[in-house]
Amino acid sequence: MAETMAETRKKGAEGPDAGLDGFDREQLHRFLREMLLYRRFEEKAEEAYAIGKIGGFCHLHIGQEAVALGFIGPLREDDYVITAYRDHTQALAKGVEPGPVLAELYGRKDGVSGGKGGSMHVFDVEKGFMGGHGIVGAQIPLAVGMGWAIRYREEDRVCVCFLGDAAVNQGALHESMNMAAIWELPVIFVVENNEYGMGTAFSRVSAVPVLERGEGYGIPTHSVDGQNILETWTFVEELVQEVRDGGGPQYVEARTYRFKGHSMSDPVSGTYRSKDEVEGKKEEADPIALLREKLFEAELLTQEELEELDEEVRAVVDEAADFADDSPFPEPEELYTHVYSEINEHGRLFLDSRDR
Amino acid sequence: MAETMAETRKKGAEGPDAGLDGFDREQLHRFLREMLLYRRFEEKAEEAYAIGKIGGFCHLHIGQEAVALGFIGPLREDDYVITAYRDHTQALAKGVEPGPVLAELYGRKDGVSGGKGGSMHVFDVEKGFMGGHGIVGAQIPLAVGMGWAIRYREEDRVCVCFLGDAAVNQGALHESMNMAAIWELPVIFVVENNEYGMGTAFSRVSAVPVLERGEGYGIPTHSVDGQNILETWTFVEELVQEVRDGGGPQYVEARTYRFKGHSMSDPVSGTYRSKDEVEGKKEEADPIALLREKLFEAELLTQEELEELDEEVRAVVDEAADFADDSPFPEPEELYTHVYSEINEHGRLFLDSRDR
Amino acid sequence: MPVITYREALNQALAEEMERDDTVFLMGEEVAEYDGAYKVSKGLLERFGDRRVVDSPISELGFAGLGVGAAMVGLRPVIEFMTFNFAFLALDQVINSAAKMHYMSGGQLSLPMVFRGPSGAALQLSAQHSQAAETWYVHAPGVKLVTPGTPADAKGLLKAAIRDEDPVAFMEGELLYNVKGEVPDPEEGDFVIPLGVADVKRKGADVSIITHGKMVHVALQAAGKLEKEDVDVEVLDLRSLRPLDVDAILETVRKTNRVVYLEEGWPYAGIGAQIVSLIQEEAFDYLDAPVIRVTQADVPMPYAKNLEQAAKPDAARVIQACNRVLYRD
Amino acid sequence: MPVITYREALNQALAEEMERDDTVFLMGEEVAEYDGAYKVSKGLLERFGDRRVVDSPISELGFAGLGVGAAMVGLRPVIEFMTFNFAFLALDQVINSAAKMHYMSGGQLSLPMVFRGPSGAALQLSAQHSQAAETWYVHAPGVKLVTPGTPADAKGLLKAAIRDEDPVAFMEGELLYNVKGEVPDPEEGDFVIPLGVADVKRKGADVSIITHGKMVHVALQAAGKLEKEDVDVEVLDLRSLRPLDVDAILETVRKTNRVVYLEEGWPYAGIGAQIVSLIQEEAFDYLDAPVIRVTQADVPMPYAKNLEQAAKPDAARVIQACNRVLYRD
Ligand SMILES: Cc1ncc(C[n+]2csc(CCOP(=O)(O)OP(=O)(O)O)c2C)c(N)n1
Ligand SMILES: Cc1ncc(C[n+]2csc(CCOP(=O)(O)OP(=O)(O)O)c2C)c(N)n1
Ligand SMILES: [Mg+2]
Ligand SMILES: [Mg+2]
Repeated sequence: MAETMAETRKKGAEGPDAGLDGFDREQLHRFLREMLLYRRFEEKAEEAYAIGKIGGFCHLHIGQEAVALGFIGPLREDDYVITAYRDHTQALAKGVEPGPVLAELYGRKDGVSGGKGGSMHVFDVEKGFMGGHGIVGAQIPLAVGMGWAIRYREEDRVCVCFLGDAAVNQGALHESMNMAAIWELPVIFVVENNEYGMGTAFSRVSAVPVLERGEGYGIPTHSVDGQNILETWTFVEELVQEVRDGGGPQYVEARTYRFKGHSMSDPVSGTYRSKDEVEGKKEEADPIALLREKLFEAELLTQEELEELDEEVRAVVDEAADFADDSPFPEPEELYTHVYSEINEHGRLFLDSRDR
Repeated sequence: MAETMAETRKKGAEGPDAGLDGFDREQLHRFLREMLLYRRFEEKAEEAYAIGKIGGFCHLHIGQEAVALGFIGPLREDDYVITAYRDHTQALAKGVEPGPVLAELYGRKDGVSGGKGGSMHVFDVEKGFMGGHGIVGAQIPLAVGMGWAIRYREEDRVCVCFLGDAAVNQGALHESMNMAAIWELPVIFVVENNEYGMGTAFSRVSAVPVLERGEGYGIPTHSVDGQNILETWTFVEELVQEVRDGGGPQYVEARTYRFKGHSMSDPVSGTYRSKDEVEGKKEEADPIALLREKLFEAELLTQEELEELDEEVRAVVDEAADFADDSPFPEPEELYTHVYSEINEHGRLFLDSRDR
Repeated sequence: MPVITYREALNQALAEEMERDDTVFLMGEEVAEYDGAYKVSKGLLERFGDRRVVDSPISELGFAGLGVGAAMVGLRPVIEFMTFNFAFLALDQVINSAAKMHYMSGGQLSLPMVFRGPSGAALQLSAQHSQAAETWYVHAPGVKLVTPGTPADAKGLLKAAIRDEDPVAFMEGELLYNVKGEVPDPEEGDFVIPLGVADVKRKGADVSIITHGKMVHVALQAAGKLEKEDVDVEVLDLRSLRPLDVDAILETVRKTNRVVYLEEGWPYAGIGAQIVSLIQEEAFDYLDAPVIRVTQADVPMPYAKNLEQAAKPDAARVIQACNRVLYRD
Repeated sequence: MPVITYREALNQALAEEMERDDTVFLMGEEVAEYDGAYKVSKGLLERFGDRRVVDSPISELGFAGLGVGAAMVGLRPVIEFMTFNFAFLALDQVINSAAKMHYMSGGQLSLPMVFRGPSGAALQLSAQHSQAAETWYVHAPGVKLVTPGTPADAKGLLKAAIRDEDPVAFMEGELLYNVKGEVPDPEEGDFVIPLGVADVKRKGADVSIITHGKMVHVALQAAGKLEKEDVDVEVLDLRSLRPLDVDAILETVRKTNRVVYLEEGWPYAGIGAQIVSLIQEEAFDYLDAPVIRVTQADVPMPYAKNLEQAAKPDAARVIQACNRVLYRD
């Protein structure tokens, strides 16, 4: 999915029929459809969580869909994406099938990670989606390692590493930016600045804005409106090409906003941000609504088409839900599989003296 | 020692009799004497190490004396200084007695740390010398903690935190700079840039110079010639006052050079830096020689006076050596003291089932 | 006695100690404006202000080190880790700074501070968020380790930990915060439980289950079921792992001669390994059967509900173990 | 057989594996231009170039994580920690990333990599530089742990560790690098020692000293002295702690019925605790005496020469322990 999107853009198209900002009608509809899919998927997850089909922590990406689509859509399938625990829609954007992602959230056998990872640990190595990491900032050195491997093998892939605004305060970013800079690795550090880390406004834990925090490493820094898919996509498309061509590491702030609570167990608003603030953002900065209105205005979308698209993605999500529901729980034996890739011929690896 | 130096500067003095750069003769002689003391002390340590009186790692500060004097001399006794393992001369600069410092290097009972810390862990809390830390970068968050305590108690102390150029690449600096910035703590981060971390040139492990690495936190950055004691002292004197008055954290690069090997077990030069480079630096950038020549030129020092000063400090060092030699090894019981400050009334704290 | 939750007990302990001593402050992620990720610090910001209840950036290594530095100059920091799973990032400051500075400085510096937060598994939090951290904090000397399993113990021990002159790792549990229990009324005076005193949570004669932390409840559950089979189980809660109440351990061994060690964490070099090793060193002749350990399966914690249940130690496994040491199987 | 040093043996192993497999690279502080802080990588930069022998910044968390990331996409990193004392800073990437990703990804990702460097004490390096790190790496499942004590074991096991599909922590020792021993000539073919196989370093009938790493030499020293007193000591070197050669352990226990566990590190939740606990669980009836552990004193390592000597386990203490399990005292 992702890579076709990356390819089909008709650069040539111009004039009134060209569409918008150099994107043709088909592409624009695909953008809308993708973001609607992410939105409906997360709503389904929310629903499933409420009735206990999903357990543990579950972090929704609602409100940040354009960041997932804009930074991942332009990539090739063989490019790498790595992120934190807020990983569902980014997985979808990288082309991971909705069914296996939802099945993972349900902790089922057919989940992408066999039900062992759960919501925070979605992995699909085939698709270049390298997870799903739960320790804030821990994915950053991993991304540098993938960038290192790309350079080591002289490939032209890129690695996109997502991190939250609060993760900027982890030493891991500092060490990673420096290593990426000295070895000129093809890594794009994307700070998804949704203004809060859980319940803490970034402005309370940093003396300077996110963008400025990227200075001091010799890495170019950029900031983009992460709620505007067209701006984001265009920017990323060019940036990725630059990195592919040996441009070295990049640091990008994607300005966005989280419409839901930090995780399913957290309130949408509270002491740390007002209901009005959230409602206001939903009003003015919903990436889907923004694109929709643009398309209406430019008469590139009709109400019927919109409803059709929505029907389509709802069908996809319902199918995914059925897939997840139909998938059994992992076999009990799975408890001891995948702890090690190699069970050595000699000696004992498991010391719990349980029978298995 | 340190604090008197900080106090006695005669700001008033002007004109030809005033001395140099606003320092009077007495003060200039004291500077020379101090740095000579550091030099002779380290030479004694080198000598003692060669004959096995000092064991383990021993990192000499020879060549960097002006940084110790320039950044610590202007402090008050109740200000805090914390540093890494290259800590002997900085301890002396903070007013720690040479005898107990050398006794610590010898691992004797009368060492400042009771012989338990050794060369890398010189502590003298009375004098505000907070150690001597062996994990590269680990002293940085500790300095921020002291800065936090100063603010917490609304005191007007400052905390000077030394780190090496290579320590700049530790995540601890990143997290510490950010915390110091958001809470406006009275901490001065001093990067002693001697150009190498062990055998690695800074330029090989950072894409940008030391000074630039301080950017991105909202903390003022400065660079000073750490081989020029007069420039350094003047700069620090003003900076400390500024911080005392609520100026918040500062990041300072002190440009310097290490004349000896990284530690006693490392070569002075080798694959990582040429003999010529080292010899050249000794020629042109010896902080003691630089001051000496200035004073000769300005006729503020005679050969006799110089020899007198040197005699004086050699005597001090010999005395220190006698003190260390005369000090016994710690009592065997000391093995189990100071593991805990509080031996709880109940339960076992030591699980080695040895008799003690 | 008033019945309150483990969470409220911790909150009381923090409030009382902060009230008593101005050098005590609380720092951690979300502890102030958010009242704590698990609401342990509810209301403390309002009561003590942002000088003493402080939201930190997500910089575990940094703010743990900040706490150590503040303790070096006489403050009494309480550093909250949102969970100990995240504290691997801070371990260097715990092991290399906090645990060693008193010794390295020849006793010049004391570090009266507490590192606290939940440890171990909750429900379906998966591999990175479900680790019992005891071993990493107890192996190196210099730090003390406390693991309360009940509201009363949580309050009494946290107050003792805050007053202790040494760094104390204080491990709680997400699944414990809502547990209710009797805790002496603050009006009746200062309630402090000294470190190093184990507690017999249930008297018994046939077999001893020795445990700590949240597993106390699993042990009592198992004991209850075994009682129906006329097996009289003693449950010894160590409460504090360093200092360790060796006398209480030996006493219950001498009494029942049969022991099961129950812990939430992994077996290899776990707390149980230490206790078993200690028992056989010091009470070898009193053992009528080898001590059996019940632990988490020796695998990372899986997310899937059924696998997670299978991975965790439970009453059934404890009962099985008791039967084995009683040769009832 | 040629006699070479432990250092040369490691160097051979690295060179041979890098020669054999282009995906193997070495990264760490000072490993390239400086030939390694302890010269283990001498000549490798010259031979393999700076693509495969890489000086890292002092960023333990960062370059350990870089190694994990590179392994995620198929390279076989050998990450050198100048010493494991500095790796507390990197432990999060070892425990939360390396040890868990194969599991969390449902087996999609393998992490064939090695974390290596010296562990434990050398001479007068003081508290922060003298820690045996085994427990911190073996407690959580997902990582394997190897601790060679001789040149041959160092070479054969490092080659096996590099070829293993899982993350392996490989612990050496400053005091071992100059130790000499016979190592098969490279010309005679590939010398690999599989993980999980313990080695009887000395056959004996009266008492077993089980140990690992550099303590092997202390054990042999003690055995030599005891021989003069007609005590026939068996020395079992575990060599690899995970996988653990339980059969070999039980065999020596059944043979001598008396065991001393000797380790360099601390006692609380140490390797010895695990082994003792395992022995009594699986060979209880074969023990004629409780197993005694000889460890470092339960204190941070002091700098002073006399105190350091007293803190370390030595032949005298081992002999004393052997006498005790033999009831000879
Ligand atoms: C090292 C670590 N510390 C704390 C946590 C708990 N935690 C999970 S998410 C989070 C906030 C992160 O915020 P941000 O980086 O801005 O990402 P966002 O949730 O906004 O997407 C915290 C504190 C963690 N998982 N890891
Ligand atoms: C965390 C950590 N990593 C590695 C080491 C080993 N080591 C000790 S000093 C040093 C070089 C530090 O260089 P720099 O920070 O520039 O200080 P300098 O020695 O030049 O004063 C290294 C790598 C250590 N002590 N701690
Ligand atoms: Mg955020
Ligand atoms: Mg340097």
